[in-house]
Amino acid sequence: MSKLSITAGGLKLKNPVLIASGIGGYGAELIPLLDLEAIGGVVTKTIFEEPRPGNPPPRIAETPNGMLNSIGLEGPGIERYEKEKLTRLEGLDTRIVVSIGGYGPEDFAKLAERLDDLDRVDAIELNISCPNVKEGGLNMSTHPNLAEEVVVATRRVTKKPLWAKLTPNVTSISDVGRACLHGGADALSAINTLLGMRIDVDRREPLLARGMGGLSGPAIRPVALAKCFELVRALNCDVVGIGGVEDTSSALEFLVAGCKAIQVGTVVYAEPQVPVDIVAGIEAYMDKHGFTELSQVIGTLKVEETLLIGPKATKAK
Amino acid sequence: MSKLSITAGGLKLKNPVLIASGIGGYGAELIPLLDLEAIGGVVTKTIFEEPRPGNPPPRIAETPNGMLNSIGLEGPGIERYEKEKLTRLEGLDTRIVVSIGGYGPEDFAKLAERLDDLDRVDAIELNISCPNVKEGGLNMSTHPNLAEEVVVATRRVTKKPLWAKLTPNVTSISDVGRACLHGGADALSAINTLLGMRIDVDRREPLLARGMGGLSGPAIRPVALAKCFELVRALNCDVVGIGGVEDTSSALEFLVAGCKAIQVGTVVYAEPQVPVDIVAGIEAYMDKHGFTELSQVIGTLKVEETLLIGPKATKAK
Amino acid sequence: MDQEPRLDRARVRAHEETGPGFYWLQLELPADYPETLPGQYLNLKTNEHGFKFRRPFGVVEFRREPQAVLIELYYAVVGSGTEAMSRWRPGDDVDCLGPLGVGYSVDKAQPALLVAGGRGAAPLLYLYRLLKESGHASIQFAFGVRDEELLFGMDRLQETDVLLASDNGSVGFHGNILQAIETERPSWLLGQPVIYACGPEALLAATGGFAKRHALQAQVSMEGVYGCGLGLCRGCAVPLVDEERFLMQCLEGPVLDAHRVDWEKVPHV
Amino acid sequence: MDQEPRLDRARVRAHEETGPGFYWLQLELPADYPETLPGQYLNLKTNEHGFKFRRPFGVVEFRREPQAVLIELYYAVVGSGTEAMSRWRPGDDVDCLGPLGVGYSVDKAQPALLVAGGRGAAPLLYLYRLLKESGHASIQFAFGVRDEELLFGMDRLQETDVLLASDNGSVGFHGNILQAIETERPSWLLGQPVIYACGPEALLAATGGFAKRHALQAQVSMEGVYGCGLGLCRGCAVPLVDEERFLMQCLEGPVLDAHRVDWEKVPHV
Ligand SMILES: Cc1cc2nc3c(=O)[nH]c(=O)nc-3n(C[C@H](O)[C@H](O)[C@H](O)COP(=O)(O)OP(=O)(O)OC[C@H]3O[C@@H](n4cnc5c(N)ncnc54)[C@H](O)[C@@H]3O)c2cc1C
Ligand SMILES: Cc1cc2nc3c(=O)[nH]c(=O)nc-3n(C[C@H](O)[C@H](O)[C@H](O)COP(=O)(O)OP(=O)(O)OC[C@H]3O[C@@H](n4cnc5c(N)ncnc54)[C@H](O)[C@@H]3O)c2cc1C
Ligand SMILES: Cc1cc2nc3c(=O)[nH]c(=O)nc-3n(C[C@H](O)[C@H](O)[C@H](O)COP(=O)(O)O)c2cc1C
Ligand SMILES: Cc1cc2nc3c(=O)[nH]c(=O)nc-3n(C[C@H](O)[C@H](O)[C@H](O)COP(=O)(O)O)c2cc1C
Ligand code: FES
Ligand code: FES
Repeated sequence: MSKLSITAGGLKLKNPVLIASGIGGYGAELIPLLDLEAIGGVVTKTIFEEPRPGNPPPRIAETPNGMLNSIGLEGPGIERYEKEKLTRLEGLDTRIVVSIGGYGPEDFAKLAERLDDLDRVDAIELNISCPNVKEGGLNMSTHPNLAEEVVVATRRVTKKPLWAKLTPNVTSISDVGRACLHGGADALSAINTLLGMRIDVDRREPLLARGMGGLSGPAIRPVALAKCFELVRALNCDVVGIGGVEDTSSALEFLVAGCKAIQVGTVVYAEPQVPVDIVAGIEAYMDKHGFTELSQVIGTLKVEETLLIGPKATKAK
Repeated sequence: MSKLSITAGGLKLKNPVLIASGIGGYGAELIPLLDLEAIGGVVTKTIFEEPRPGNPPPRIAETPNGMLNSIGLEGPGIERYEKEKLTRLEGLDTRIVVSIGGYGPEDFAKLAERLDDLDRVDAIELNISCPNVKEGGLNMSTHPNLAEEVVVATRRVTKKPLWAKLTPNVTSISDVGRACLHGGADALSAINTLLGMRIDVDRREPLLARGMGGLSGPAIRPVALAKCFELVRALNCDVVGIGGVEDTSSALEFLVAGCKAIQVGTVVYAEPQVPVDIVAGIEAYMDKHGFTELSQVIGTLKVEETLLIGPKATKAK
Repeated sequence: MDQEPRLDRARVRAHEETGPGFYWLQLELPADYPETLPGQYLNLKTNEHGFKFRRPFGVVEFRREPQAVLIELYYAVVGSGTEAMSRWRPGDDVDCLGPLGVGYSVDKAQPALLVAGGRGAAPLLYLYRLLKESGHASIQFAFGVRDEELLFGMDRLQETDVLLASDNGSVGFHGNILQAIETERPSWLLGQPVIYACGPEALLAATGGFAKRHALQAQVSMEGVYGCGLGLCRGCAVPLVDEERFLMQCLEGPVLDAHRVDWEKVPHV
Repeated sequence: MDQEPRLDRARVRAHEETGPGFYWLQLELPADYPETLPGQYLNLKTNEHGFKFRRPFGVVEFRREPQAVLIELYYAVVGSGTEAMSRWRPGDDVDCLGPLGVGYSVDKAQPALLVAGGRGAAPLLYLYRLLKESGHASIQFAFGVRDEELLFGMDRLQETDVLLASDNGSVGFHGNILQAIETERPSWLLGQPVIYACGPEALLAATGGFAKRHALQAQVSMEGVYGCGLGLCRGCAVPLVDEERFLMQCLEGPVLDAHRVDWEKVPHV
């Protein structure tokens, strides 16, 4: 057993470095660029039951140390996903976490039930940052109750590890996280993108066809880290850290803050090797500090309780 | 009357460019570095009734295209502010907006009443991102009711323009904004900093003594712009745009989105001349596009209503 | 795309400003670098620190030497990325992802009409050389620029094949290059030439209309903002006529059949 | 601070790597540049695009020429900002905010004991020259490094005045420079010398204790992360003994009376 191995949200990983959902397509597309077996796993792009064409262009824009996207959850639907995408990962020695989406709890449950039968699926990530059509389009991950319903519905139909992916665009992420845990989630993945916008001032049009989009990349890392630390402290649960990880040191920030694993997103586009480099970097860090297992790193942040600010600074539990 | 002049939140400005609160001290400190009479005005650092020593160091950290701060609202208190700081701005042909803070509505009212008598004070900005001590430390700007109380209490004691400064760390900024307008605010200033964090992974300590701090700088501009646009659309009110403005084009993003004025913050530290350059840049932009008054720029964003996403995409009016 | 993309350190062998804000760059890559064809591109990292998208550039020349592969680019400084590139010096190593995309697919039986707008001439100069070397029967090169100053690569073309146009009349036909063809070289449109176009989006859209009007085939090299260049981010979506799905131009293009593109819905770059 | 800070474009006149990752930089400033004293610093912009804090560097030499003022710096590459600086070339113009801060205030009546740690020797080399030129009666220079390789500026010092120490014993006393003084030059502590120190925070804190033990005055040049260098951001707060307020080291320092600083609470850089 490698010294980087870790169990995060019920999933045993050879190391704590995964690729975030929506970043590496359905996984196989990354094979020419990076050794998927060298990393802990890949979270595949959120899949819906039906095919979705996605949003009209322009869909992306560069921002200072980040990017905006409004891809609109484009995808081939579960049928073709299963046949054409998942099969290409057969035999690969890396974890596959399948991200699913839907417009209500039933949609999620339907997909989860189907995935429950598939051996290649190691865990399921619930992308609850979608509008609930029944509830008038409310974003499910901004409402603890709606989020919990999704987890409960999927928990009922699968024994696979369930990770609930949270939006940062809320007053209290730990309220939503608590609800998801209560519903039976094994881990919380945080964060999804921040809502953002850019404008072309000469044309006086938004740079994204849909006006706003999701902000990601190193720019948002401080926010992501604060949200993850809030979750760890408030809920004392397994958190998978996501947001602006760009190198070993930024990956370690999340681990030291208490995340059990991390996902690398946007920077993969500029530097596809980063996830593999981070695995090596974490090992070198552990050697330098004389750590022999990853648990000696995770959650070891020294804080002066009396000084700490931030929401839910006191541990529930 | 210059073609850049504009009235924002009841305050007539010679141009729409101000310095954000906490950035340029109490104003006079900036005089060697930039011509304060060339810009619309300065919002002075948030002042409390009593002197505050501020937080222990470290108080700041650099982040990708941004910074974290946890200064802790250090300040000399209103008495010395009035005698030693405000007086140094006497006779200067630029607007002075005084930012005030407190632990409850009464604190704000006390300060506002006092400032109401001072001619040099052109407007008051309410920094409601402080914990309300009476209400168990709840951040006033995350609770519409608490925010409204602060505005109501200050509105009662002053006729000066009142700007309520909003935090972005909420699910719905327009709910808080609406409450402030209802309480009598003339404008909404948005945004204050995002909550963020950095960790020194070798020492395994937060880089700020208090753990978390406020994220500012170009990194947050897309978020700031989305929040401002949300306010403009949802509330159809005067918004003063703040967050990551770094040059003419980023200032114009806020104006085109519908902000009546903008405040420049963090980048002033790296490039003190930026606010003055932006004034010239906006004028050049107007000339290039044949605009003769600033109102021809403000709020002229063309959007396809059917495509738009984001909270409160529909105008409340 | 047949080859798999790879990451290399490319060494700058030569770098020159050939016009105002316009640069010629020669990169040295490993000798086993895969053949890169006209219309394909390299995605270069232009920042040392922090995150930015890579910047795509079409290949202008590809030459195999005993010890290395030489690739040439022409680029214009338009923003921070190309500005940083302009400071590269011979001997610098730069981060190169490539070869990427699908280039022009030559129809040997039909006359070739190359339509270039501004710096869009870059890949067409390479296509021109290959066509010449293959003994292609009919090759015409139409090159429109804003101003004479912005012409480049003319030494790579045979004068008799070239038609010039400029927006300000400083060189050649006064007007756009498609009008120039219709007005000055109508004969070029006989014999069902295939159009190979590259240039600003407005020219490509116009080329689409032009090809339709004259019932010609047209391959256009799209410009767009690329998040990845690998088909991963799904950012470079091109709207198509008669199809609900979007096509990822970075992977299935950048060269596309002009008739498949829904030009009304193509975003401005 | 008497002078007002100003913004200038400084021209790089010379730039050399004098040791591994260690650079000597000569900047040319306008002839009317205000006198800049030992301990004062310049705040340089190291990025062309995007936002970063400026980086502060202590002045090592200040010379007035007929047409210009020459300022020299020594710096170590430790992160992205200094890495970018290391690529500056003679002729480049760089964005310089200065002169900033309050430097050493020399006590002419007392012997001077200069205590340098690593690259902290930089401002003390300048102080040493001024003291020599002013005919100061007693000047000693104690210089501690991690390894011999990291010594610099030795040609600016007279050998007889210098005591060396290294953490690894590669040069001079094996151990830290304060121990070296106590062990090898106890005589230097007679006559109530004033300590002028610059170096890593740990050395400064130790110097504070050392000065207390020996009942000496000590002026130390603080290191800290500066958001602005102008007293504006209130980021560089130094905790003081016996005072509730914090002192802004960028404005009231960087050189401070070691006895005023609450070393327990000084953050690590
Ligand atoms: C397949 C392809 C081949 C290209 N070949 C060439 C070439 O041979 N020579 C050349 O000079 N240019 C070429 N371009 C355009 C070139 O990529 C852009 O000019 C460059 O990316 C601008 O970067 P910047 O940082 O200087 O500009 P900025 O304006 O700062 O760039 C900001 C963002 O906009 C994008 N962008 C800006 N302008 C364009 C544009 N016109 N097209 C695409 N993206 C843009 C950038 O990639 C980046 O994401 C090509 C583009 C594509 C898609
Ligand atoms: C008054 C003063 C004078 C200085 N004089 C010199 C000098 O003459 N020669 C020299 O080599 N260095 C000097 N330093 C330290 C120098 O400023 C830092 O090494 C430099 O800012 C590091 O920048 P970076 O981007 O390479 O490192 P990074 O680690 O990338 O910097 C990240 C952040 O940390 C800060 N930082 C990192 N290390 C230090 C440090 N040791 N001290 C202060 N801030 C730091 C940076 O300013 C920045 O905010 C001085 C510092 C101060 C405060
Ligand atoms: C182009 C793009 C597409 C994305 N698609 C998805 C998605 O399908 N499902 C999802 O849960 N998150 C998606 N995300 C969000 C990322 O998984 C991640 O949460 C976010 O980008 C923050 O991480 P980063 O800063 O490392 O990119 C996407 C992000 C980007 C940039
Ligand atoms: C060092 C620092 C101190 C600040 N102090 C205050 C303050 O006292 N009152 C306040 O309302 N905002 C304060 N702010 C927030 C700014 O006014 C502004 O809202 C925020 O920085 C976003 O703008 P920017 O990205 O342009 O910096 C401070 C910001 C910084 C960086
Ligand atoms: S640029 Fe990422 S899919 Fe085309
Ligand atoms: S660095 Fe900003 S106050 Fe000192």
